[in-house]
Amino acid sequence: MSENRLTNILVPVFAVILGIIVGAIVMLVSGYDPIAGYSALLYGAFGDRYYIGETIRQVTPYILAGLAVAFAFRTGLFNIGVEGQLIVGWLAAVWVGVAFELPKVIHLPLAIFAAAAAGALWGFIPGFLKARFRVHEVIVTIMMNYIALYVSNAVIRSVLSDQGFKSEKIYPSASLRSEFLQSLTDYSTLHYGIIISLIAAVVMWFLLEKTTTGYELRAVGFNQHASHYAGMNVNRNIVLSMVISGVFAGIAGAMEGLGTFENVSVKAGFTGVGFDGIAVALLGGNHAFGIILAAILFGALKVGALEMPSAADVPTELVDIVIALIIFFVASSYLIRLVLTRLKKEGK
Amino acid sequence: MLNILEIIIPSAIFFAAPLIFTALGGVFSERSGVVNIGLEGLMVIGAFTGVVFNLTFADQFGELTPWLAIVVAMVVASIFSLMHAVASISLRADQVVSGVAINFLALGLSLFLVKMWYGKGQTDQVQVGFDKIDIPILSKIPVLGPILFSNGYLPSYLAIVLAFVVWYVIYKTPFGLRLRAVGEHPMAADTMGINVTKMRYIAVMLSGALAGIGGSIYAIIISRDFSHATISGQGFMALAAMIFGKWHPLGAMGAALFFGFAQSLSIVGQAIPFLKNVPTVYLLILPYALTILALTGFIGRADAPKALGTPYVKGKR
Amino acid sequence: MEYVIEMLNIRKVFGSFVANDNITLQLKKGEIHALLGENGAGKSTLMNVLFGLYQPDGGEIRVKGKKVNIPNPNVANDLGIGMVHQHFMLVDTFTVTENIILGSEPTKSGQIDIERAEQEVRELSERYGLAVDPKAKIADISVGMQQRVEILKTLYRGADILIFDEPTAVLTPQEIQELIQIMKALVREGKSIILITHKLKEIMEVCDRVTVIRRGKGIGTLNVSETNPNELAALMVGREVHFKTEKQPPKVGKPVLEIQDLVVKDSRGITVVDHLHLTVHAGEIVGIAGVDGNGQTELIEAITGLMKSESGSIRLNGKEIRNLTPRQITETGVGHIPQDRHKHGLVLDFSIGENMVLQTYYKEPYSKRGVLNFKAIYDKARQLIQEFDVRTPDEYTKARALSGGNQQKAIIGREVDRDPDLLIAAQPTRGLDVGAIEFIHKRLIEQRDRGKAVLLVSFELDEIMNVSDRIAVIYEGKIVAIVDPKETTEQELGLLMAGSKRKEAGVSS
Amino acid sequence: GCGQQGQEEPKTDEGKVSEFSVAMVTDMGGIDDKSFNQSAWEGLQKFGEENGLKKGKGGYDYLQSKGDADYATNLNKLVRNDFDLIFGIGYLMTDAITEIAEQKPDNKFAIVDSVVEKPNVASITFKEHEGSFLVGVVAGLMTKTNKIGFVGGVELPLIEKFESGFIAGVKAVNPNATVTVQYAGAFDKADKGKAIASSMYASGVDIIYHAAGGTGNGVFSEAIDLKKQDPNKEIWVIGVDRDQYEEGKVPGTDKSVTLTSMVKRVDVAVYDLATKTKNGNFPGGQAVEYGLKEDGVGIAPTSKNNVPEDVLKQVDEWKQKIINGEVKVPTTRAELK
Ligand SMILES: Nc1ncnc2c1ncn2[C@@H]1O[C@H](COP(=O)(O)OP(=O)(O)OP(=O)(O)O)[C@@H](O)[C@H]1O
Ligand SMILES: Nc1ncnc2c1ncn2[C@@H]1O[C@H](COP(=O)(O)OP(=O)(O)OP(=O)(O)O)[C@@H](O)[C@H]1O
Ligand SMILES: [Mg+2]
Ligand SMILES: [Mg+2]
Repeated sequence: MSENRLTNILVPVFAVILGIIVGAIVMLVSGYDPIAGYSALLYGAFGDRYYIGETIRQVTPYILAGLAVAFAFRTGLFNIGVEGQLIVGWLAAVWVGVAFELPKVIHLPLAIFAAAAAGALWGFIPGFLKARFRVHEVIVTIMMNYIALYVSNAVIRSVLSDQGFKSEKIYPSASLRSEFLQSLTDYSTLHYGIIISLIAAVVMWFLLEKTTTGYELRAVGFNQHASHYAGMNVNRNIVLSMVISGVFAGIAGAMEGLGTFENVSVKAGFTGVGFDGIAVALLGGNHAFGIILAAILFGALKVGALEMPSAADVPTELVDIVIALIIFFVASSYLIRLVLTRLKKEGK
Repeated sequence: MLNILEIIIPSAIFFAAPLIFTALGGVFSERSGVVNIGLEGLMVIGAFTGVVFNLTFADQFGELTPWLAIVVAMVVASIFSLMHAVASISLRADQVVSGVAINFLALGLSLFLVKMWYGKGQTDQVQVGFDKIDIPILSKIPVLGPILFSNGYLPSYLAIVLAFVVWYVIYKTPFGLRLRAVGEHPMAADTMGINVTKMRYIAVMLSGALAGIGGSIYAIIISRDFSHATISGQGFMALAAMIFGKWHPLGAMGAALFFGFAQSLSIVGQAIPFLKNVPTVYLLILPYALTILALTGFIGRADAPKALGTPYVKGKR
Repeated sequence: MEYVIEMLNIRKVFGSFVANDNITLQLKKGEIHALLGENGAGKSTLMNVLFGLYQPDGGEIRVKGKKVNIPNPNVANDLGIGMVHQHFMLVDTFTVTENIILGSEPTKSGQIDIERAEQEVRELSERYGLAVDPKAKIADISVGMQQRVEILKTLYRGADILIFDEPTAVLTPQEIQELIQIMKALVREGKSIILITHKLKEIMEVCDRVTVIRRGKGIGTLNVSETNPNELAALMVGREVHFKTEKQPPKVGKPVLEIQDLVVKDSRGITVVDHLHLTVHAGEIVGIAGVDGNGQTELIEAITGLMKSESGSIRLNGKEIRNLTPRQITETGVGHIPQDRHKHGLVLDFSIGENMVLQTYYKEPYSKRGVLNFKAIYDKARQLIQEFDVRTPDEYTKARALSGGNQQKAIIGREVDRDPDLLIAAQPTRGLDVGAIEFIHKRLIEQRDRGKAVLLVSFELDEIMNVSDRIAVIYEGKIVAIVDPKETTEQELGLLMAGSKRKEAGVSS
Repeated sequence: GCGQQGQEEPKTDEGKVSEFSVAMVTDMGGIDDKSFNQSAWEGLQKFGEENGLKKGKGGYDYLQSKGDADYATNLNKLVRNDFDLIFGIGYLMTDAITEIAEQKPDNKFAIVDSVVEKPNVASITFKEHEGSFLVGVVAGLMTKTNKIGFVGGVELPLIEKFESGFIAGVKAVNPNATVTVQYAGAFDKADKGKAIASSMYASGVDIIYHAAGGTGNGVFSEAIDLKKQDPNKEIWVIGVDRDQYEEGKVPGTDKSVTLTSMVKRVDVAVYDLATKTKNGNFPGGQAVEYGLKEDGVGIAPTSKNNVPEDVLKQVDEWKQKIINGEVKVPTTRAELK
């Protein structure tokens, strides 16, 4: 039992190590200096307080996107629509942020709530279609991503601006930014969102593992038929699962809208955060705590990568390769497990 | 009205062609029981290879270059798809996740190489592309000729022909029967002496090959260079077309043509008086909304291959 | 004596688990040879070794005296070995012919020659009296038919050694008789057969010799003519087995379940339960006998709220429960052991503990204000594991890891523990060995003796006859007769199930 | 290893305190977008080479952004690497520059294509409408069908300047010509550009002016394909930002479908500003506008390949009128009317 748990922890660790090693090989083969590359990466992620601030800022939406993917996953659903839910959450948060001027204690929670509601709505649709018509959520969520992108762009142009490409800046009363955090990190874009995402991780863990709702959601995720036999409302649980997943994703969007950018602009393409959330969830073993660690890793990789071109002449895309490899190795954990068992046997 | 069709239909076909190729690839892979959400990434590899080959060898091969580029893109993408095959068939990885990894890796790797080889974010422009053609004889048919058979690209028509070929292969040949059996009930196929692993490897590599073609013709005909934005969602559209088409080659082709039509309408639509006052956003989301509607409405019960997404482990009960 | 197959000292190990421990089995030409053993004894494993699906870790296989190596089913086919698997190996969406030719398709210029194939299948089917439509889709034909397709698959490949792995478990009595005729016809044509079955009666009826294995070890081979069911059962389990479950006469009380004029339509709008009447009293077991597909499943699903019914009334202790939700019905006092334990009975990826509260998790003490109380849950699980003899390392083990019999015991424990007034048991012993069957029958009778009503649905006439206090025969969605098990015979039941009206004896309901 | 690196950093910089260093942040287009990013980098390179600077820290350098979130981080990175002047290329950088300029009042910034009113920011904008007017004149004079097209990337005030100036130019010389305007909604969707061009050419348009970045590649690709299919077809594309003559080359011939290009000399502006700053004349808080007069916009020299002498002459006349202020070019649709 505990040996099994150890393997579960070792697999992602090995995957990360393997990913980094193969990344180094790629650099070597392409004529770059892997040591310089990785040093630059490390420096760019944790080198001083500014970079640490930026890394935490990047980790914030990653945690939430990871939670969103994982929550659905744990309940038997694959939410590829985190990206779209994040976009509408972002839009809704900024909308509330620019539309009213209210005391902070009301305004900020209201903006976050709006984001959560928008994400929930965007999750509700695929959930409902799955429950009602048995349409596969993967396809619907992919489609919903594009709809989110275009609708959000249209709203930004016609409602939040006068045919412009971005909204006004949100009122400070809706902002997650703070002088304190910025001075602490030498004017990084760090904001209070990290606290929200850590709370969200605890919420997800508690909800899923400790409550009857979580019990139902997991049961339905594993076996709809048995859950139906046991008197659970399967359809309601499918919808609920997607809605909650959408709430996490929508709040991730609020982090961008109320913290990092303080506005919302027309997007030419996806932010990528939602898709990275899949990687985060996977590496984190779909567990709240694992997700936090995975988000820190990927956040550091993403932010640190920006230092690589100038400091070591290595293209930032190297980091995308490393991330892809890590996902790959986690997904192929069978191989790692096989090696681990082999090693264990020989050790005996 | 006819004039409008002459504008919309050819552009619908040209938008659809890369989707058709890729969706047919998806049909092979998923019919064998392997989910292939990595079609997007395989298209990226195809686009990248096609463009790079074209740029590098245009001087040697002249007019033949784009055709050779397609072939090379096909080969490279199918080799790349081996990663998905190894992970999801031999290493029993979650197929969706492995596909996501393929997508990340394809984009990361090809942009990395572009930066390394060209020292910038995108390649140069391809000089030798495909020619627009009017199909002899057919384009002379009154009314239909100008709409369907004029102003097109040869690869677009090949895509349509290929759909029929794939249909024949899947429904009329032993290979097709075995492929479908492997996707429906791999253990049954195994007991009949069919090598499930081999069949699935072939199917995934075929999907890589076809997605490679799809990506390369997209890049060579449409964008003419390769950058981060060249393939942005076409692979997912192809996946949707395959599902919309109920995992059937001709269905997939029909769905792809339909998406092409919707996309072409969203662009050309602004020139049509009737659609002029419709905000563009409606036309932009049309293909996606229609796909969702179609999935819920007309074809609510699209039966996926039964063993789709489950790795086959010999002797597992 | 000439053996067509000799499996000598076969050993097969899964990880550290020895599934076959030096088993020897020798098959004579033209005989029907039974392979008998408890669940998990290693029968299927041994046959999969013979068929090339598994590689043995020791021992040797000889075919017609020649030592062979069977690395895959293709080689087995070439050696003339065919296998009808315990779980059918048929592609639902394919036609009969497509399933049969799969892997060795006749072609005409690269294309499958489907006409020729259909012709061949038709001829083969006629020759052995199988009566199979080559163009039918598998999904549309009955289980018995599907099994014939499996047989045809082996014959099409020219097999003369046929392995049947528990072929009768899924068949109705009539179908079993037909299968026995088919097997006899096959033997007459010179084929040899290995038959795996738990049903000792069948062995006695059709087999020449029997090899018994227990826990992976060979116990011995006997001539059927020189043995009897009791001896076989004892050899197999390693102890005495009682076939007739001991029970006292029922103390019948007030009606618990009253069904009147119930009509249920399936998803295609066809009436499957047709103005059905049935009453089950406290303290009795009512067995429903019938051929599969006569409305049993729909009847149970209508009672338990899993399916909506059209009209009529279902009352539990006088309270109307028709078309309430499954939860409302469970709470009114209905317990249900579902037909398909993997699909409906358990969440296989939950721990045993979590499975034990599948219907009660939202109640105290298992949860309070929406928060689960894991201590209470696992305490309960430990108690039930002990009480119902569920063999598992601990209560945190995933249900998936349990054997079928133990999974079934866990389900029964859970349902009985809720103390329902009506316990519905659908095929509660399907696929289980005699030991497990005995345990489960005892538990059902125990419930009856505690004054509960029990509704038992089973395709096994033995089980119906043994356990029930009254037998209701269902045919085309109607209860066509109610008989007393002590006053009827299997033959009579068989006729009733096939739809012939019972005129002579007075039917009391 | 990171701690060490952190300590080494300042040392290497100390050695070069006297040197002037300059860097820029691109948007997602990168330094080879055949548009303003590339042009800006060319200006910076020229400046660097002429002043004997090395590429990299302490000399001249650039950082490419991969997404909106990177703008601020990249700008900050350059600040931390002690570059003396930092350019943000493109209107997308407006917010990021505004914020960082506030936080780092001692650093010098510049932004292209937008105005940031901060004392330590110099803003560079262009009178794109003036240049567009000139290519509009070319189009108005050379159209055979009197149908002309304009393909915009995203409907922004910036692109509206191109559109309005262009239409004004067309109308000035050919009141009968109609200009069909269509926006693709993106700067990087070549497929849309191609489809729009396809429908425009099919409906009789013979000249398309694009102000759509990468989306414009699709316009070129369609024109080239049509030209290859029928070499006698008279269709043209007008390029934007840089001289796009090469982009219009029809394979197998020495012809180009590029009629002319509206060039925007970001390189000149960047070079200018860097030089001024090095010499201690940083125009902080000012918005410098580059128009025809300042040679900041204009038509490409290769125009003579496809545009006849007399048309070019007329273009020159209009150019003078604009410089003199005789003609005022509209910058919005409202002004156009
Ligand atoms: N692939 C496998 N991996 C591990 N253990 C296995 C595997 N296949 C079978 N076993 C185990 O080997 C034992 C023998 O299984 P087998 O299926 O041969 O039993 P059986 O006699 O056919 O039982 P039943 O009557 O239930 O069909 C069982 O305990 C089973 O769990
Ligand atoms: N494919 C498999 N891989 C690993 N272990 C298996 C596999 N199948 C079965 N087992 C293990 O083998 C044991 C016996 O399983 P099986 O279902 O054959 O039980 P059984 O002996 O038939 O029991 P019962 O008599 O209750 O039906 C179980 O502990 C199960 O976990
Ligand atoms: Mg068993
Ligand atoms: Mg068995």
